[in-house]
Amino acid sequence: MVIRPPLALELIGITKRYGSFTANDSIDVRVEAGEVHVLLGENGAGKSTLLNTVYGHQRPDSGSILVNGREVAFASPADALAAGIGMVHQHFSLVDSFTVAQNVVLGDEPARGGLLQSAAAERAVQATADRVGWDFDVRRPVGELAVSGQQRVEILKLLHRGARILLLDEPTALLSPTEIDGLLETLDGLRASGCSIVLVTHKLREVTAIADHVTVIRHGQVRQVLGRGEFDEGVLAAAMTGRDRVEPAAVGAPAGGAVTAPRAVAPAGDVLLELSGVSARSDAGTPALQDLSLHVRAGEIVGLAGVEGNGQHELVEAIAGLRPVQSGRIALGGTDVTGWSPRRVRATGLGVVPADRRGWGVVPEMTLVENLALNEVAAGRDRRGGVLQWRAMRRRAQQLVSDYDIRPGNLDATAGSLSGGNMQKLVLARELSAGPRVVVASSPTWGLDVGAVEAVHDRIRAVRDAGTAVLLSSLDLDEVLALADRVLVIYRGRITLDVPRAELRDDGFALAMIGGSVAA
Amino acid sequence: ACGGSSDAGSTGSSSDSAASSGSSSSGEPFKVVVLSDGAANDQSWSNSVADGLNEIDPSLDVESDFVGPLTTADEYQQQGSSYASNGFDMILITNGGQTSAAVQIAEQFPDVTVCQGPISPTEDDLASFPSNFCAWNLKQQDGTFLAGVVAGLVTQTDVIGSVAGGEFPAVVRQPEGFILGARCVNPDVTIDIQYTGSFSDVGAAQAAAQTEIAGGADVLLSAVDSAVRGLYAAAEGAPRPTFVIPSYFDSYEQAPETVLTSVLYNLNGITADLIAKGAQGELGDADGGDEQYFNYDYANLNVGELADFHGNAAITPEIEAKLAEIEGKLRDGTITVPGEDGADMPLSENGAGSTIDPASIGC
Amino acid sequence: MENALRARALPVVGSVAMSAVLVVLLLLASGVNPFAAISALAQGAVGNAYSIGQTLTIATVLAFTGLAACVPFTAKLWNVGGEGQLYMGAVASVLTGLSLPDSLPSGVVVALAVVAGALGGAVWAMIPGLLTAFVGASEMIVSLLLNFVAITAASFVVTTVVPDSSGQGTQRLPRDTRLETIWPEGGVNISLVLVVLVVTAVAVLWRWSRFGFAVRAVGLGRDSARLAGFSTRSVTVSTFAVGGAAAGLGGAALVLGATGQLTLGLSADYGFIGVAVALVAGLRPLFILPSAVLFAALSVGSNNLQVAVGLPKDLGSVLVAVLVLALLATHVIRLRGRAS
Amino acid sequence: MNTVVLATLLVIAIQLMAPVLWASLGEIVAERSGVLNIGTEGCLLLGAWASALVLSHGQSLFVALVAGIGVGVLTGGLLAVLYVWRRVDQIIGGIMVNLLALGLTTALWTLLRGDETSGNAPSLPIPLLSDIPVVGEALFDQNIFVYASIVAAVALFFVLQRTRWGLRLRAAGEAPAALDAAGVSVRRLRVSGLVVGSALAALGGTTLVLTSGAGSFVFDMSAGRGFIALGVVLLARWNPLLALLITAVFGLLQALQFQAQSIGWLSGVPTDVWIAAPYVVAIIAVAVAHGTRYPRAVGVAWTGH
Ligand SMILES: Nc1ncnc2c1ncn2[C@@H]1O[C@H](COP(=O)(O)OP(=O)(O)OP(=O)(O)O)[C@@H](O)[C@H]1O
Ligand SMILES: Nc1ncnc2c1ncn2[C@@H]1O[C@H](COP(=O)(O)OP(=O)(O)OP(=O)(O)O)[C@@H](O)[C@H]1O
Ligand SMILES: [Mg+2]
Ligand SMILES: [Mg+2]
Repeated sequence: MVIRPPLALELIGITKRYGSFTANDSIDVRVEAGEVHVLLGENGAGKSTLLNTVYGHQRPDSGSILVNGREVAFASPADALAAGIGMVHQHFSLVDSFTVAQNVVLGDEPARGGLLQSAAAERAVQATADRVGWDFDVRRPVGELAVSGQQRVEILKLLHRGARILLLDEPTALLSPTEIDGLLETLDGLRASGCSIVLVTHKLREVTAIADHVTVIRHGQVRQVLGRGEFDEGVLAAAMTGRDRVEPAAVGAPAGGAVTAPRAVAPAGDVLLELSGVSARSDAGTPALQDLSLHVRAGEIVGLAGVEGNGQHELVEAIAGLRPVQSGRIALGGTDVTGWSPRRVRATGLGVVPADRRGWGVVPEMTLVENLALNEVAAGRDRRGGVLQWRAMRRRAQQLVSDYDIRPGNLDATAGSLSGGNMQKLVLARELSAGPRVVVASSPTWGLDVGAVEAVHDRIRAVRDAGTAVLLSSLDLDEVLALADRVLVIYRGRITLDVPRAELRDDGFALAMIGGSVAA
Repeated sequence: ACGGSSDAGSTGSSSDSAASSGSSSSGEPFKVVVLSDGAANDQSWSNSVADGLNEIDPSLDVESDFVGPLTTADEYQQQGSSYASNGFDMILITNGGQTSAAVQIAEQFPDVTVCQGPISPTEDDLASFPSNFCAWNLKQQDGTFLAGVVAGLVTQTDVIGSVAGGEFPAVVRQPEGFILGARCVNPDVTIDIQYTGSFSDVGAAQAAAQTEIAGGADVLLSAVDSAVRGLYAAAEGAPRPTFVIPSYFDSYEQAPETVLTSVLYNLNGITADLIAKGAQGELGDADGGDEQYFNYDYANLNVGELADFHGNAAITPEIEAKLAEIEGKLRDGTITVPGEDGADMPLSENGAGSTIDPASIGC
Repeated sequence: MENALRARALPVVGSVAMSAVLVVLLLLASGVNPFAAISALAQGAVGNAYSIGQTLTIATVLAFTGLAACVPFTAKLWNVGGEGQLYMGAVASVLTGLSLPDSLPSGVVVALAVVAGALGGAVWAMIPGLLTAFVGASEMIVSLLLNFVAITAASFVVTTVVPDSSGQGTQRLPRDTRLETIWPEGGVNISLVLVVLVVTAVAVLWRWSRFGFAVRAVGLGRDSARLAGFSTRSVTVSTFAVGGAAAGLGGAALVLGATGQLTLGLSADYGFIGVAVALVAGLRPLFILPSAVLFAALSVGSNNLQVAVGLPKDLGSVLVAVLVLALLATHVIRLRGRAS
Repeated sequence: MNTVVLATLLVIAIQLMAPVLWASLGEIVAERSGVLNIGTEGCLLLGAWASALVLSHGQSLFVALVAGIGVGVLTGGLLAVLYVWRRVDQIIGGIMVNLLALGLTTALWTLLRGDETSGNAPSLPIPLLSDIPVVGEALFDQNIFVYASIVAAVALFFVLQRTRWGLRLRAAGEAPAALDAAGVSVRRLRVSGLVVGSALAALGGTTLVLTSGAGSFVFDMSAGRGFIALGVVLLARWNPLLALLITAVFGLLQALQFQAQSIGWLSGVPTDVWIAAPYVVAIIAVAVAHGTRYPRAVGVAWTGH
């Protein structure tokens, strides 16, 4: 009989309830030492909840956690860290104004009598970075680093604290393809050095690339546990959604792979959205858009690819009239709308699907009726003699809820109570139903699961086919490739690549996104 | 040290203690409440008023209560009506700014006597007051005039100062009387008057006093009520011996080194007198008396008497003699300190005390 | 509606009970019979026609200042300058009343003075409104600091511009140019009717107008509302203007009421208590009326504490504060959409 | 302007600065930890009350100091219960705490005061330096509490930058989630921020009593200093040294008021204009400094540990 080493982390029967809703329902997970263990599941399946429970953010209602074979109970992240478990959250937890070194040592600062030993801290952090082979200026404020750099700081924090079990919640969501590859390499290295990694991701390509084991969770329960060799993308997608088999193509395949073909004939519609020589500043006052020009024609989806933070936000805001433009011209349907208020810009027929649906798309504490009427009321419609026409608003809301299959369709429930996918459907319903001439959509499927992604993509294609000009900005390359008729790359506030989808070459594309010179 | 100490009272009810209707015929005590703008132990205006409650002739069988600090008109109204509804017979308000509130209470409770002051009502005002209302005033300038006499004699620099809170007649008359008194005995004296806008901001009072001291002032009159503490603080840190003259209450104990004397306006005497009048049914024309306005001054009720010097070395026998002489002249009318209204130069006008010729008032 | 009322009212009652327990303990600790104190409080607030009248008079002012807080709060803007806006309304109102020619009918004078009060408060509130909307200043700090400026300005008007003989109040408006008394006990005047109308008007606006929708949308989801086409600038300026106008009306109600003058200490922190009124009302306009009555009763009633049980009347504001803090701490009153 | 006037102006400015500076330092600590403490005015008043109360019962300066700090700590504890544990909205909570402090101090001073009297805390002329003309007296012959406030400003700057607690405090205000993930209790940090902050603000009250109040309490003696401090902190961008500078400027502005009343050509300006001046200047400065953003988490209750 072979004596196996104890599991690095074993979760037995973890149950976590929020009120009457069970987010984790008796979940078992077995993470071996030195493996990458992926947790896979739809939105709201309960993955983050599980990790947060393990990390001591909250206590499970029942179940036990074993670390290296010994049962533990964490009252706070401090306990988890002490037991060698570290976690990187979906949203970074860094202090932007602190240096890399300060961020890394926070919570375990070298100090003498309460006095910080800054030099010692910097040396120690540098040493840890060297050990992993990362090149860091540890005195640099973290706020100045790129997203991938910040991600590394997050991991560095854990390694510095001696964590041997890393919990990573969707670490690749904000990274460019090249950066993702870099991260996977890093994880591979960590695995080789004996660390155990629990990884949450929605991107099946990453799972097949690195996972040793996959635990599939649905509705808070473990549905399947698969070992290397037992899964490919199709199997995983099926396990996740509970359907028989999902074509990976629908999810988005690797660049250059088989995708739903863009329309064969390039549309020859009028130019409905045109930016010429637009420059704008970021909130921090730095140049965000620099002499940027682009156009979108009727019946065309233009995909805007780029790494987070290259001006996508500012671009959408500039088009919507939310951000002052310093120079250049923005035209919608041939009308110069530069410097117009959002209300006037909207009135020319602009629909916007923002990346942050909770913060920018819906008013979470207003009802479905109110949210669906938001644009109309803002435009000054939906009222007669100054009096809001609630009955008409309600009727239309009812119609949209059934058209877009928003569930649960209780018109008086708040938008905030909807799940992510349904919230996005609500935004789409509002923005697309008014028959816009131009739609600007940013990462419309960010954080959504496979099923929801499909629904959103179908809607976007449908308006395109109806003759709307669509500008689709997405961090997810696969999404751009799946939808776009023409692809642009934005880098440091400029368009650095502009090619029809069919002519796209994979290498130049990826290179353009990180600022390489391009020969398309 | 004030008058009004009297014969041992019989505890029985006095037949005429009924200024108001209702509860009084059957040996009920005469109930009076004082509403004031400071606490009963503020060692200042309100303290002095509250002390008056202990000086009421015991034979009158008066039961009294005191409420303070009250600031807004609503508070006076609410307190007043609260007491009035609880069977009190008289409400005495010792805040000059609350005439409207007082008149309102008087109108609401015609059976209750309401007295309010210090105010100097016009003839029209008096005609418009309800019959159960009485107004009172005290001639503060008599007191600050005497303080000025002392200051004019004590000052080594011929500069004196005064720190005041709000800039309205009841306050303005104080420093103006002060400088007039000083000029009465010392023609070379000049004054620096500072208004801080607050009766509670000790920091501002101190800063104002320091400014005056830096300008040479060595005797300071306080017209800032409780913020007088700031004046002590400033005088304690002064480069030369500097004295403060607080008001209303013998404040020697508060700062023995710096308090020269205190101007006592005999508020206790006024309080006791008004209440006694009330208890004897002499207030308000409805009850037989026809007086509605009582103006207290040095001649009629020792208003403005100075507190004991507590052996302060700066007060020489000559100074005491001179002071006594002026007091005599005030009492017999040889000297008349101007009032607040009048054709010539009311003393509640900025600068009046420095421009009126002392000889013209009998100095 | 009925359900909403019940859902709202029940916990309030519960927490009032809880803070009552707290207060009872406090009273016991200071050696006072709590029942005597509480009955004194109740007596003082509603014990007779006169005190009921006073409670209603103060409630009128508090409802106005409550509205002054509530309207901008709904857009998640902190107007803590109700006190100053009240004073500026009072100043404008009194100056207008005094300066209009005698030849005008008194009704017209009163109406113009009331309008001037609203305008005075609104203009004053526009300072933080505009600075926030166009310069990005902190509306909370600006409105807070402006209270002191307003009170000083009012004191200037009292002592220097139109002083009466005491110099501690302005000249008095003639009786026929004050607000009409509708209930002589406690001097309840027509401003009570006015405040009910104004509160109702705001409630109607909230539900039935684009403005109300915009204010709620901006308050509950600023960025989403902006993207949808609502202007946060105009919401900022207009909510401050409306709130300031309400506070200004409160000032007008005070000076055009029984006394007919502006005095140095016009407001007993009504502007600040208005914040509590708005909160206890859960930022729902109609609930402001009962909430204002509650606080008015506490403040008027506490005046009875000294005469009845010998407690300093300043404990009244302690009582108000303890009650509100208890309500907040037990999460009975909760601000919607405050997490960001 | 002659040198006497100038010297007086400086002396007064610095002495008016001290209480506001204490309050500002307290506010800096609270806000750095992520809590907006509108209740500073109340802390100031309570500190003044406690110190004066024990002095009026014949206690020593030291006891008065301890009482001031002690009441500050208690108030901080109360605020911590409200803001950190019960997650009460900070603006409303602060307004209520101010109301509470005003009522409580007024009522309890009347009820509890003793009748001993005392004076200011002593001044401390620093040898040689205090003999420098004009600035010598202003800077080197002041009340010990004035020096203490200046020392405290410098010390706080150092503490925030160089100590473990300072680092964590700043993290609690900027990115509490980061602190939490690092295993440090955000709640505990904020509690410490409120307690220390309230104690510093209360010391402002003690200072007022012992530099200007001749050892006694006066109803509402804080006179809005706590509110000015809120503006100061914003202008100083949470930097104690800048707060020192700005409160000195405010002190100077206020001091000018009294010179103006003495100086002939300015005496025509109504006093009220001078009284309002510091507030107007603060408002203008706050408006002009619009780029200033609060530490990111200020005003947002922490729901985790
Ligand atoms: N914070 C919350 N409090 C209470 N209930 C919630 C909360 N968040 C979500 N829910 C409810 O829990 C249910 C599940 O939400 P979840 O986000 O898991 O949906 P989902 O299955 O991921 O759907 P989708 O694929 O559309 O995102 C929903 O009905 C939602 O209304
Ligand atoms: N604090 C909470 N209160 C109530 N419900 C919650 C809470 N946190 C999470 N939930 C609900 O629990 C469910 C599981 O959420 P969780 O965040 O774990 O999902 P997830 O698998 O991480 O989803 P995603 O892929 O979208 O990140 C969801 O329905 C969510 O709405
Ligand atoms: Mg979801
Ligand atoms: Mg998750």
